[in-house]
Amino acid sequence: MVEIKGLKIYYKTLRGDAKALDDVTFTINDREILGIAGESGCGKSTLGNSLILLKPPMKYVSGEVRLNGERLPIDNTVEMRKYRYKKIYLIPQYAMDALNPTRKIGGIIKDLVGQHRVKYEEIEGRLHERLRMVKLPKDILNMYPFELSGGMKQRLVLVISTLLNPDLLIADEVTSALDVSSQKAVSLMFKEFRDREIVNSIIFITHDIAVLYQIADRIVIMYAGKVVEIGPTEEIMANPLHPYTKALIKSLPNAGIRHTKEKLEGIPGHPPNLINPPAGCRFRDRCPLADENCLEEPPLAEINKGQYVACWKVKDL
Amino acid sequence: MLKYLIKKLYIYILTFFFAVTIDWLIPRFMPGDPIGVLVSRFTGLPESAKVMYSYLTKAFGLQLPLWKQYINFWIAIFKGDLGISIYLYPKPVLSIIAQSVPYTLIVLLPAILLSWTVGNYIGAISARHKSLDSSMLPIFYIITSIPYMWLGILLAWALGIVFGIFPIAGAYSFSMRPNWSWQFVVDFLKHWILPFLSLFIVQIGGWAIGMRNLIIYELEANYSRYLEVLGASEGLIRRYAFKNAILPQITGLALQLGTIVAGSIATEVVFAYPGMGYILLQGILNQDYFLVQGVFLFIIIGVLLANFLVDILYMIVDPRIRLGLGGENV
Amino acid sequence: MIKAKDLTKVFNSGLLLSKNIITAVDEVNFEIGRGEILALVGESGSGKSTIGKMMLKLLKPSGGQILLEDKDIFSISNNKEFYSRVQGIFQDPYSSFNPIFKVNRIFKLVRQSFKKEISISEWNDRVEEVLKKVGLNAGDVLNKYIHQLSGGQLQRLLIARALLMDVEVLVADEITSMLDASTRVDVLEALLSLKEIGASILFVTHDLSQAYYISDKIVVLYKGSVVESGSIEKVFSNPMHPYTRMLLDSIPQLDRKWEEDRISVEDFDKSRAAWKEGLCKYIDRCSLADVNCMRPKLKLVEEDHYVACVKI
Amino acid sequence: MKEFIYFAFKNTKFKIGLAILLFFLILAIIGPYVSHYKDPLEYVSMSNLPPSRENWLGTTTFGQDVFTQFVYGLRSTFFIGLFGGGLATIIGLLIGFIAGYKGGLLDDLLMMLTNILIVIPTLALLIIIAAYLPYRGIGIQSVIIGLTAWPWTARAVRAQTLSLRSREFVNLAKITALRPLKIVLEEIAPNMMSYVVMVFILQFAGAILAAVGLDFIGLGPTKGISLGLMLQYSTLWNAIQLGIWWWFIPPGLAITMIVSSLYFLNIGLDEIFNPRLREE
Repeated sequence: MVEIKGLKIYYKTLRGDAKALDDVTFTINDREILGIAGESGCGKSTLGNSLILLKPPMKYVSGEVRLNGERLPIDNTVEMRKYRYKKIYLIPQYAMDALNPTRKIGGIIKDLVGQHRVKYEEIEGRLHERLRMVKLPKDILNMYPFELSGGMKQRLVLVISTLLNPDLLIADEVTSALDVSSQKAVSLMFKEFRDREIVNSIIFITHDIAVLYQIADRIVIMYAGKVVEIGPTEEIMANPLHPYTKALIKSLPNAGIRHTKEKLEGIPGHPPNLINPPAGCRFRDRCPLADENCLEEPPLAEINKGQYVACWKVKDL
Repeated sequence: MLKYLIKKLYIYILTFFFAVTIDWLIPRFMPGDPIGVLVSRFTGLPESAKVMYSYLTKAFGLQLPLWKQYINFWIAIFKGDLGISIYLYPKPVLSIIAQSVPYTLIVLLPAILLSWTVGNYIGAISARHKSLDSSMLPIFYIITSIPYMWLGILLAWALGIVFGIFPIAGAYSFSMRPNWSWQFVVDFLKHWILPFLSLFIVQIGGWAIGMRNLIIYELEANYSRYLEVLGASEGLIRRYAFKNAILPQITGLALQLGTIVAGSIATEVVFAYPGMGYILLQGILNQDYFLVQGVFLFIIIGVLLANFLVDILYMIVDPRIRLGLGGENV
Repeated sequence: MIKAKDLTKVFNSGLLLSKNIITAVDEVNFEIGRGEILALVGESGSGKSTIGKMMLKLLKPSGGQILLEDKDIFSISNNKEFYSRVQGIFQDPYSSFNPIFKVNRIFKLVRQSFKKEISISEWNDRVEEVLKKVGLNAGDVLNKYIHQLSGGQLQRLLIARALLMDVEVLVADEITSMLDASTRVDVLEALLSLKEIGASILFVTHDLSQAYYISDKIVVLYKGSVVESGSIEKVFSNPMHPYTRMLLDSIPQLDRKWEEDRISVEDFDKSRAAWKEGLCKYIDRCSLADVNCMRPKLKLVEEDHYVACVKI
Repeated sequence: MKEFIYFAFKNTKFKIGLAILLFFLILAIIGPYVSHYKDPLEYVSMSNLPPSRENWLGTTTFGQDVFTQFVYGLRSTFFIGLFGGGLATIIGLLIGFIAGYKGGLLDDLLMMLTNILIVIPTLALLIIIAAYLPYRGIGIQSVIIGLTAWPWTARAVRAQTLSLRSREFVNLAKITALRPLKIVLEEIAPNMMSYVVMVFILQFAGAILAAVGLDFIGLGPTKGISLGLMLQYSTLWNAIQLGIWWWFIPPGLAITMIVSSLYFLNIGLDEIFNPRLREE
């Protein structure tokens, strides 16, 4: 169970601080896959990375993160080391070259595990079993990373990252660089790892809502550093509440639409500059329903059971 | 893997061929009559100049057609007959050079290997944190900008003359005859220390800068960040980065050999150390063309051999090459 | 109207001494009529971008031909004439503009190369008009540097450029893969406006949903060869080739969930062993495959629908 | 350009480098007018005099004024750096551009030539060429240095051109039917301007060091004076043993300061042009 309260992380840039993550609050329950979706620049990757490795140019401002009730010292990188790879894991976007090219895969795993005073023999059995699960041959251990294809590396990183059965696994844009077939294979493997209780809860970050529809239990929609809507996957897809979520879903051709039959609509304009974001609701100047009371920041209110939305207009619908 | 070796060998043979051709070409196509220029500088009597003139034309075989000369030239090289030295008449050039090569190697090899290891180590340390880096980097840059011979002069003057600790000329004091007695060895080392020191210090800067930049590049690579995210210690990450950063430094060693050898020539001249450089200086000062030509060939062969050895070492160390998959980035 | 006839491209990655040949494109045939969009679909390494580059004469084919109105494009020596009729848009918008100039330089260059006869003022009006067509207004786009604009705006500028030249053929090489979902739609709409003026468009993509949304015909590529092609309605409604079927299954739909059993992942061992001459390239991942799956030829299975598989 | 100036004067390494370089440049220009004597080789007073009001840097064993030799030597050093370095940069640029842009067999051949010239120690090559030139002035010395120092530039420029050539805007230029020469000059070259300047600075420093190397082993200019020649004469005539430090310290120090100022300029420029580094 992970609680995030009022988390604020800014990016130091030459022209001032970009408010990448501005007062984000939500919880991740046990044995749950929470999807985080949003366009580029909405702060989802900042959220993912800050929970595990908060390094410059990221700057911790405020907020609290609790893992099973225990406060995580995310602002103190040294302190956090105790939690990394034991409690919290990250599967990075750059999984393709996440492994040291000049060292055998078995050697890398031995070093990594050794860092946490776990002897290789102890987890060897589990390692072989996990490799079989992701359809990777055992003799991959004495091969070098550069000999593997993209899809295989992705699955290998999944195995390595989850070797010590983490509490919270953060997957940051894991599928975006993959081909369609391996995208499906890898996404379903995440689900299998959660079902087999190898991993407790997963934060799955991606810009592709369709993938979240397939594997996530609940979805958090983010826009310009703020959470605009949270809800169970079925609910969000069936009747999205926030205008941004509606527009986002309407712009996806994934439900087999032809331009002859039904026109897709994009969202005019582009996300605001996060160095000095507009006051009130940040979707204001792109939102069809915006009016003057949108100048005031809408709180994230719970409309019906488990569904939160940050928009004044939703109550009237 | 074999493909990599063949390709390398292919280039070295071509380079050797190219170098020897230049060596043959220059005297024959330079403006003016090479023999005339040589003889005119020879301060002997007029008749001896004529004798020299006929001897040299025969030695050069200038009367033969060009391509014949070219082939003779190659045959001579393989037979090891590099002609007779004018400066140390009638000693053959080959024996003079053979005598001087050990002296050069005694100074050059330890200087290169030690400065390479120490330079890389210091470079790795200086990349550790910002404060150390910003203070040590300017020093490295100043060291690399010092011309090879000037550092030798400074050391000779400071340690040799002002403090008088070390002798500054020759390989051993004149009163000694080379033998394995303890006394001779100590004397030899005292003469050896200054040329070695100057060559050693002047190269450290280059390696340190190279390693510092490479380590910072590796530390920013994705695999380092991934290790950090998996809670690996600072030590492990830096060990991986160092192992990957050292590889290009090996190829760097091969590429830098040419400049280092050139530097050692100047250093030997400062300390009158009887290596190839000193011989070369005498050859130039006395217009002893055959000697200069011979030293040039030896330097080329030495550098090519060293390059090839370094390439083999690189192939063994870098798995990407050994398994023939990665493109070599030399 | 543009046609590819037994188009082949072979890359030699070995150096002077050793030769190892990679067949990136292997005897591909397709045809795009006027005002028609053909989707060239395949995973990375299927050769779809190579075909795109060959159509723009940026790469010379090793075999076969590309015919523009039945004339081999490599026989048209005058570049100005060829490029006034055939144009292209590339994947990375930020890399398609020279960073040190303002974005409207691309329009100036087009006028200098192709439409010298039009006066500057008239040309600016035309620029303004096409920008409106692609949903951009000149005010906030012209006289800007590329880092001041979004990926979607940059791609639409390039489409406007093609509209300005009223091209006959446009190669759109993965133009939406770097864009967010919302701006992607505007780019697809802008592409449709090009279709209305009668251009033949080759839409190269790995995203089948986008292909289904805007194209009329589809060609599915696997390791350089065509496995299935034909009208998009027919291929999507009743896919025959196992690879196409697997691709369609993998699309994360918004209305139905993935079937969990049919995870077809490149089987590590077989792929290395099976790579022998003459066998079907899809043998290492194909569920129907057996030893004598010889190299298939495209054959008509129904009107306007071809499949290359021995089993069907 | 305005932004460049702003960042340039915030970068300490750039400022230090520029200051040292300008100091020696001004010294080289006004030196000969300020010094009491006009001809650096002329006998002026007693030999081996230490620095005094009369001879600011003392005199040599031949009674020549060291300060006059020093400033004339500075001039020839800058001359060689400029022309030798310049020539090497130009040749390197040409070969790098052609190899990088054209690719294919031409690229392989040019790279073969470059690899050969990199392996051969340039000084050995210079020795052979210089040893056989009857008359050696600074001009000829710059030419032979320029002709042998270009391989490093060629490799660097080729890598840069290759990376730029693969950028889509070059393809866009090609399909706008621009002629190859126009593409190289208008699309690729401007993007490399900052890179070319940095490469020239390194060649400038390399040429100075090569010239000093040549002068020191007796292959320097047969007429006139250079800092390398000063070092050679001082060593040849046992200035070290006699402790005449004012004869060999200033030339060596000047070369070291000039070359390190060039290196500082180079790192400074690299930080200015490379936005990522600017962030710190």
